[in-house]
Amino acid sequence: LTGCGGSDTDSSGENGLPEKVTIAMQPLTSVGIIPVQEDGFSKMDVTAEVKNFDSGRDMVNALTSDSVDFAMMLGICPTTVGLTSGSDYKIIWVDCLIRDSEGLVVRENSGIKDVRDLKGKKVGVTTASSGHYGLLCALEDAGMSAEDIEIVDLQPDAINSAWQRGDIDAAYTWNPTLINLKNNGGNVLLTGADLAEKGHQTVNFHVVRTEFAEQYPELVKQYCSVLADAAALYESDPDKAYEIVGAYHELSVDETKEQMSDEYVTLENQLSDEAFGNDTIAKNILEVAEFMKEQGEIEDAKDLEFFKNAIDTSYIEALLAEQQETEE
Amino acid sequence: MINRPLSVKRRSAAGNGKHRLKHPIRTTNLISAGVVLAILVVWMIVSQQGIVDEKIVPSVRSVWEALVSISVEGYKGSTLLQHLGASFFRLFTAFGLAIVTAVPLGLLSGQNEKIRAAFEPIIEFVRPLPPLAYYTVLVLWMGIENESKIALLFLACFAPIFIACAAAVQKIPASYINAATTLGASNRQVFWKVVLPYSAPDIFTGIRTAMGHGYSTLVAAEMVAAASGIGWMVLDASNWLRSDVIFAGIIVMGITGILIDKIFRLAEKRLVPWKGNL
Amino acid sequence: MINRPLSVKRRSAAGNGKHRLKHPIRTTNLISAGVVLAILVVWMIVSQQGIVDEKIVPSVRSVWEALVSISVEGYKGSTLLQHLGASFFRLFTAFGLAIVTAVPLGLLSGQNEKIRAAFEPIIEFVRPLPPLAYYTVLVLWMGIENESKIALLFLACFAPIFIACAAAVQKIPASYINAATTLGASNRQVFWKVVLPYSAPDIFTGIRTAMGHGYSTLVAAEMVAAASGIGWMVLDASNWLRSDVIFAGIIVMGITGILIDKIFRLAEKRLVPWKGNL
Amino acid sequence: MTIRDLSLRYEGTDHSRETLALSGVNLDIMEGDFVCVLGPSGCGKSTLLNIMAGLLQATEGTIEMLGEPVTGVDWKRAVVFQTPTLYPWLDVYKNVAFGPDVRGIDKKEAEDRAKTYLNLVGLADFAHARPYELSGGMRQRVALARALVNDPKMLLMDEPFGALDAFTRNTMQDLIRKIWKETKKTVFLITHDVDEALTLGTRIIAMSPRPGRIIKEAEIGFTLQMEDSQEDARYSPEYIHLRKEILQLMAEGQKG
Amino acid sequence: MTIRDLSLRYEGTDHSRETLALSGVNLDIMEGDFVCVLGPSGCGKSTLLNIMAGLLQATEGTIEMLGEPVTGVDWKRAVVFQTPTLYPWLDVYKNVAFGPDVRGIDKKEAEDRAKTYLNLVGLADFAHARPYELSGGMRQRVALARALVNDPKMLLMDEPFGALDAFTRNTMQDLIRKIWKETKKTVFLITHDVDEALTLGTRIIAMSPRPGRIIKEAEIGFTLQMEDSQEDARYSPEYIHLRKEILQLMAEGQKG
Ligand SMILES: Nc1ncnc2c1ncn2[C@@H]1O[C@H](COP(=O)(O)OP(=O)(O)OP(=O)(O)O)[C@@H](O)[C@H]1O
Ligand SMILES: Nc1ncnc2c1ncn2[C@@H]1O[C@H](COP(=O)(O)OP(=O)(O)OP(=O)(O)O)[C@@H](O)[C@H]1O
Ligand SMILES: [Mg+2]
Ligand SMILES: [Mg+2]
Repeated sequence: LTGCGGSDTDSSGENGLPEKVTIAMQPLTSVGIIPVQEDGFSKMDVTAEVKNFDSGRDMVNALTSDSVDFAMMLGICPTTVGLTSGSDYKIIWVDCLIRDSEGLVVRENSGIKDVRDLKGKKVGVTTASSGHYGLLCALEDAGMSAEDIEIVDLQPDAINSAWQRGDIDAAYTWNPTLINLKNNGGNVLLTGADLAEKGHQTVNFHVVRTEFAEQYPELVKQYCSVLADAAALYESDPDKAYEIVGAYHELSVDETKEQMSDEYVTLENQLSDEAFGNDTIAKNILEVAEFMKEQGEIEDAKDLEFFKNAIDTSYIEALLAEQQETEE
Repeated sequence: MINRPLSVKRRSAAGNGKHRLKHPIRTTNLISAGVVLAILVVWMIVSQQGIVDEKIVPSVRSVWEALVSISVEGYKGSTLLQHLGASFFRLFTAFGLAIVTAVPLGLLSGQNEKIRAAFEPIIEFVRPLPPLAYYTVLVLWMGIENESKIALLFLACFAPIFIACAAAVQKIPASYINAATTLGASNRQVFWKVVLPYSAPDIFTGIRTAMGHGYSTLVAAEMVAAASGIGWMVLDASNWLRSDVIFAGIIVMGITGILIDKIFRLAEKRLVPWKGNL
Repeated sequence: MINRPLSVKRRSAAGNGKHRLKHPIRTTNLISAGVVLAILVVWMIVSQQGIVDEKIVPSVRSVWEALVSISVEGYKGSTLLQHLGASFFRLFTAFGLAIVTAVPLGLLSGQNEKIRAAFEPIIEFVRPLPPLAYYTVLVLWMGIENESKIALLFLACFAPIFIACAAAVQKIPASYINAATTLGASNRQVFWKVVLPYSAPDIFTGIRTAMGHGYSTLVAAEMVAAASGIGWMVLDASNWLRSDVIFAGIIVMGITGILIDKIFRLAEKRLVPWKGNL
Repeated sequence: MTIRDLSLRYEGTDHSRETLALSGVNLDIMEGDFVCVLGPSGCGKSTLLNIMAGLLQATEGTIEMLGEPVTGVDWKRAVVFQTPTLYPWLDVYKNVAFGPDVRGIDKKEAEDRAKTYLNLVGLADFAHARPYELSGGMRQRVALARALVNDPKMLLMDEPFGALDAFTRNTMQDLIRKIWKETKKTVFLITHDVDEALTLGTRIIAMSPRPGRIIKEAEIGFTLQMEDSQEDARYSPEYIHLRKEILQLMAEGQKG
Repeated sequence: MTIRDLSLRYEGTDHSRETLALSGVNLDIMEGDFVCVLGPSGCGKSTLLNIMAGLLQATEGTIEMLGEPVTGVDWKRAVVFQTPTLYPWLDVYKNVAFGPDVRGIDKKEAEDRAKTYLNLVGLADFAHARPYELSGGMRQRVALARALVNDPKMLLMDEPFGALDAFTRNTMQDLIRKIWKETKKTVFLITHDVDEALTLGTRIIAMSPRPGRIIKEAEIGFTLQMEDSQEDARYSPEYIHLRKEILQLMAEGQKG
């Protein structure tokens, strides 16, 4: 059944290259949008086609059915779920370390001042997302568990509707829904940054289908290089980056700035201890997996070795080496 | 394909067709069973030989185990029966509401072309609409609890019943009504003793169609803010990439669907035995 | 409700019913128009008086503006016509495939009870299944491109056509076939010159039902990885809580649905004028 | 019953033009008459019967029964249609008891009468069968019983035996003659069959093609001579003469 | 055509028991015969006709036509059914031309013959009407033309006029008599109507109730005397006598 999907990796064009690469993405407000908006992937040797998805789950399914080669800005939860359930892809790049783009909002007038006040309340969250994980971590840190609140499984758009109508008292979600709720009488109780401090770092990744990577390592390296450019642009000229990302989402620069509140990882920092360095990421993923297993959401949490194997930093290393060469 | 003996068979089928369909001869049953078996065998071979990924086609064994575990231990807090129960509560509430509203409105519309003219544009507009198109609107209007789910199922059930009722009443030959009035029946008696029983078989068909519509909207209805229900189970399983549970859910839904239809057919035979003899 | 003049009217309806339905008298048209107008007026009042939130019921004006802007400027890169075009490409491809496969298989199944026995369990199983239940599986099997979308629509269209064809063939009275054979027709000629035209009206009805099924599955089919299509537009608009676009999309889909059905009815009258005269 | 200058015009619809179905019909029916109406297809026989039953309103003219104008249906004028419109959701007995039931007649009495008439038409054994389990002739007998059970003043029948085969038709004709002789009801019967009209009626009426008018009336007495399948009256010279005359009239009508 | 010791048993299904429809039927039909078959409902008349047409296989016995056993349908034996099974998707002309068309006869010749027979049944003006736009009698005439256009050796008719009203039936009887006299085809006609059988046939056959056997055969000649609506033969003593006898036979049969 493999290969009956849309990706054209099998039908090699000239030079042993595929006719095109297919990239899955979620339209988040992140530096990953920059090459999408600015045609950054034209730097690659083959044309890139970007496909939009509504959820990480759909992106993992697309990878599993060989329909796409890369997935951009894939949340840590779908990444983990996909890996533990046997989808074969490699994590090659950290898009961002989640800071303020995800968070727990409560109604201003609900009297909820603390996570503990959530007891018995209805909290909207998207199942199998990093928001889901974030909420459960927040509860755990507050000495509570999922049973203490009423979790309402909602996609972000439904969280908006439910909030609008007052059907939920709180929600753990991400931008733009998070900001939308905040602007509609919401009070942000805690964000991804707070969780990260407590050691529950959530991350968005870029991943590549293993089979594709083995066949076309050069293209993967080029892909990473495009991402490096984007992160570098943000680093050097954030206003320009806001403008570009804002243009994609039809948002003003200020709105974009408000939404882009995570720590975007540059090429230089990819191997830092915050990111791939010191197996930080692998441990993060393992923590998510074990947590999910505890919740009964997944059957097998695997082990650190497994997740280390799912991370391939060779492209980053190669890029860093090249960079050094040119600098020298 | 067509030969003499066959055309003779058809002759008997034309006369006794109903009987023949009810009790098909053994061979056809064997063939049906054989096909089901063959599908299972192919599935076993494909999934166990590692020809395809376990994610893409889970093995028969794992699906069976999922089925057993869902039935016995449950899936996320509810057993299979509870999931089915939650779904059926929604489905049958919506279905009941649809019957209670669509039957009288449909019958009225069939009797009176002005009432019909008033309802027709609304029905015609809503009928072809994909449920998912207006689901967001329903959630905005009715919230994330059962109301919006039931409303979605209700809308799926309403049109088939309404249309069947209106058409059935219009179909009644004048002589049926004339016979009653000349025997002394009042308008009210004509309605209850002639129009209604005459329309009953068609109403029943409409009700069966409605149930089918509602059933196939079940998963859509459980997309938002559900935490139980067989549709939600399948959706949640796809969130967690649990192919085995997805397959188990599909099998349960398929079989349940067949059973529901069978029950309706049986009820039809019981309740309106004059069907086909009008 | 039922009075003498009415029962006489019915009498004429029984005889000339078909004509009456096609050309209803003016009053009913007026009533229908009135109802549509009344709905618009109520909507206007409700939405413009600020009785309800603009998010929950967008104003008529904003929906109209959305409609215009979608038509002229487009929504996320495609104009309304392009969205409709993308959807219709999927829908009609699936629909065409369904016709091409379901008609011959259905006719065969109608002729031969063994073939029927082989297909029936599969059809019976898949027919009631909610499309969303197996959509994930389809995506896993066929990828995110049009294939899986078309497959979903295909499955929605297949069963109604297949069932209609099988039933139509079984319904043919032996005398129709006997008449042909005694006049010297071969089996092949009986099939093409008698069985097929006899079944055509029922096949057509099945095809119309199938189109309805397919149409109402359109949004579901565009849930994953679409970037155009009228169903995707509504879904995307709900992601961004663009109520005006959602309403505009619903209106477009409703009207398109009515138009498609009208076209099929017209085609039916053209292609199988003997419908109802068998 | 007195009918004066009756005419009826069907309004046209978009697809059919206005039709003048009856024009200037005059007819007097005495109590106990057995009137048989003959006429080419589409001449307005059923229309006339429907007006008499009160199911249709005449466009012009008056129609009175026992001095009172006919304004609507009345169970005193029972109707038997060509296809017996029995209700398949009721069994034979309940079909027969339909009239007394809707008229709110005392249960006990209604039951007695329904049984009496079921006996009369020879279907007592089939009281609990469904109409669709009966043959065509049996069905028409049930319809007859259903019409009679109300004890109407007048029995209007629209080609009641038209759909039956020749043998069954014969039996039914004998039955209706017997009933008429026993109950002395006024009967108005439409038929296509000249022999049926001649062997049943005390009066025979022939109508012209549309717009229907009465073109021939004759008092006859053959039915009184037809006791117990003695059919000799069929071969009497008057019979043969009248038969020929009417057939000729009809033949002309059908050509014209 | 020679029929010897023919019997037929319908196999039972789950809901209906095995039925012996015909038993020990012997019959010889000569070329040019006009055989009319009478018998109570369900006695196996249609079954016999279907066997003769080759639509059914006899359980026992032999059936031969011109010395050859009948093993299947053959256009040389044309059939006219009670309800004219015209194809509504074809116009009248194409319905008539159906036989020549499927038999692959030369276009030109087929057209000529279809037109000839449409003329014969008096429907040349309706060549392009659809069957459902015609009256019952006209439809049956088209069915007749369709059967005749193949120039069959034998015409099998199963109550062809049973569904028609009395006047139309008369006209059709005259037509079939005329055609039979002109073409000298062998005709086998099933009917419920004793008068129809007596005024059309050269031989009359009465069958017993199920299982059907032949209980009476008679050579008659009334049809030859019935030129141009001269119906005097109907009132001849032999006619009246035979009519009574057969009616009695049938009446007994129906009781038994
Ligand atoms: N409801 C109606 N609307 C318009 N025209 C009608 C209606 N009913 C009957 N007609 C027309 O009126 C004429 C008389 O019809 P009617 O049914 O009374 O004839 P009939 O003598 O009973 O014919 P038949 O012998 O075929 O039953 C016919 O030409 C018919 O087409
Ligand atoms: N296909 C069949 N299968 C089983 N029984 C049959 C079938 N066709 C006819 N019969 C039975 O065989 C008997 C003879 O039927 P047939 O149709 O030949 O009678 P008939 O003389 O033509 O009756 P009618 O006058 O009503 O047309 C009947 O009892 C009937 O029930
Ligand atoms: Mg009439
Ligand atoms: Mg028969």
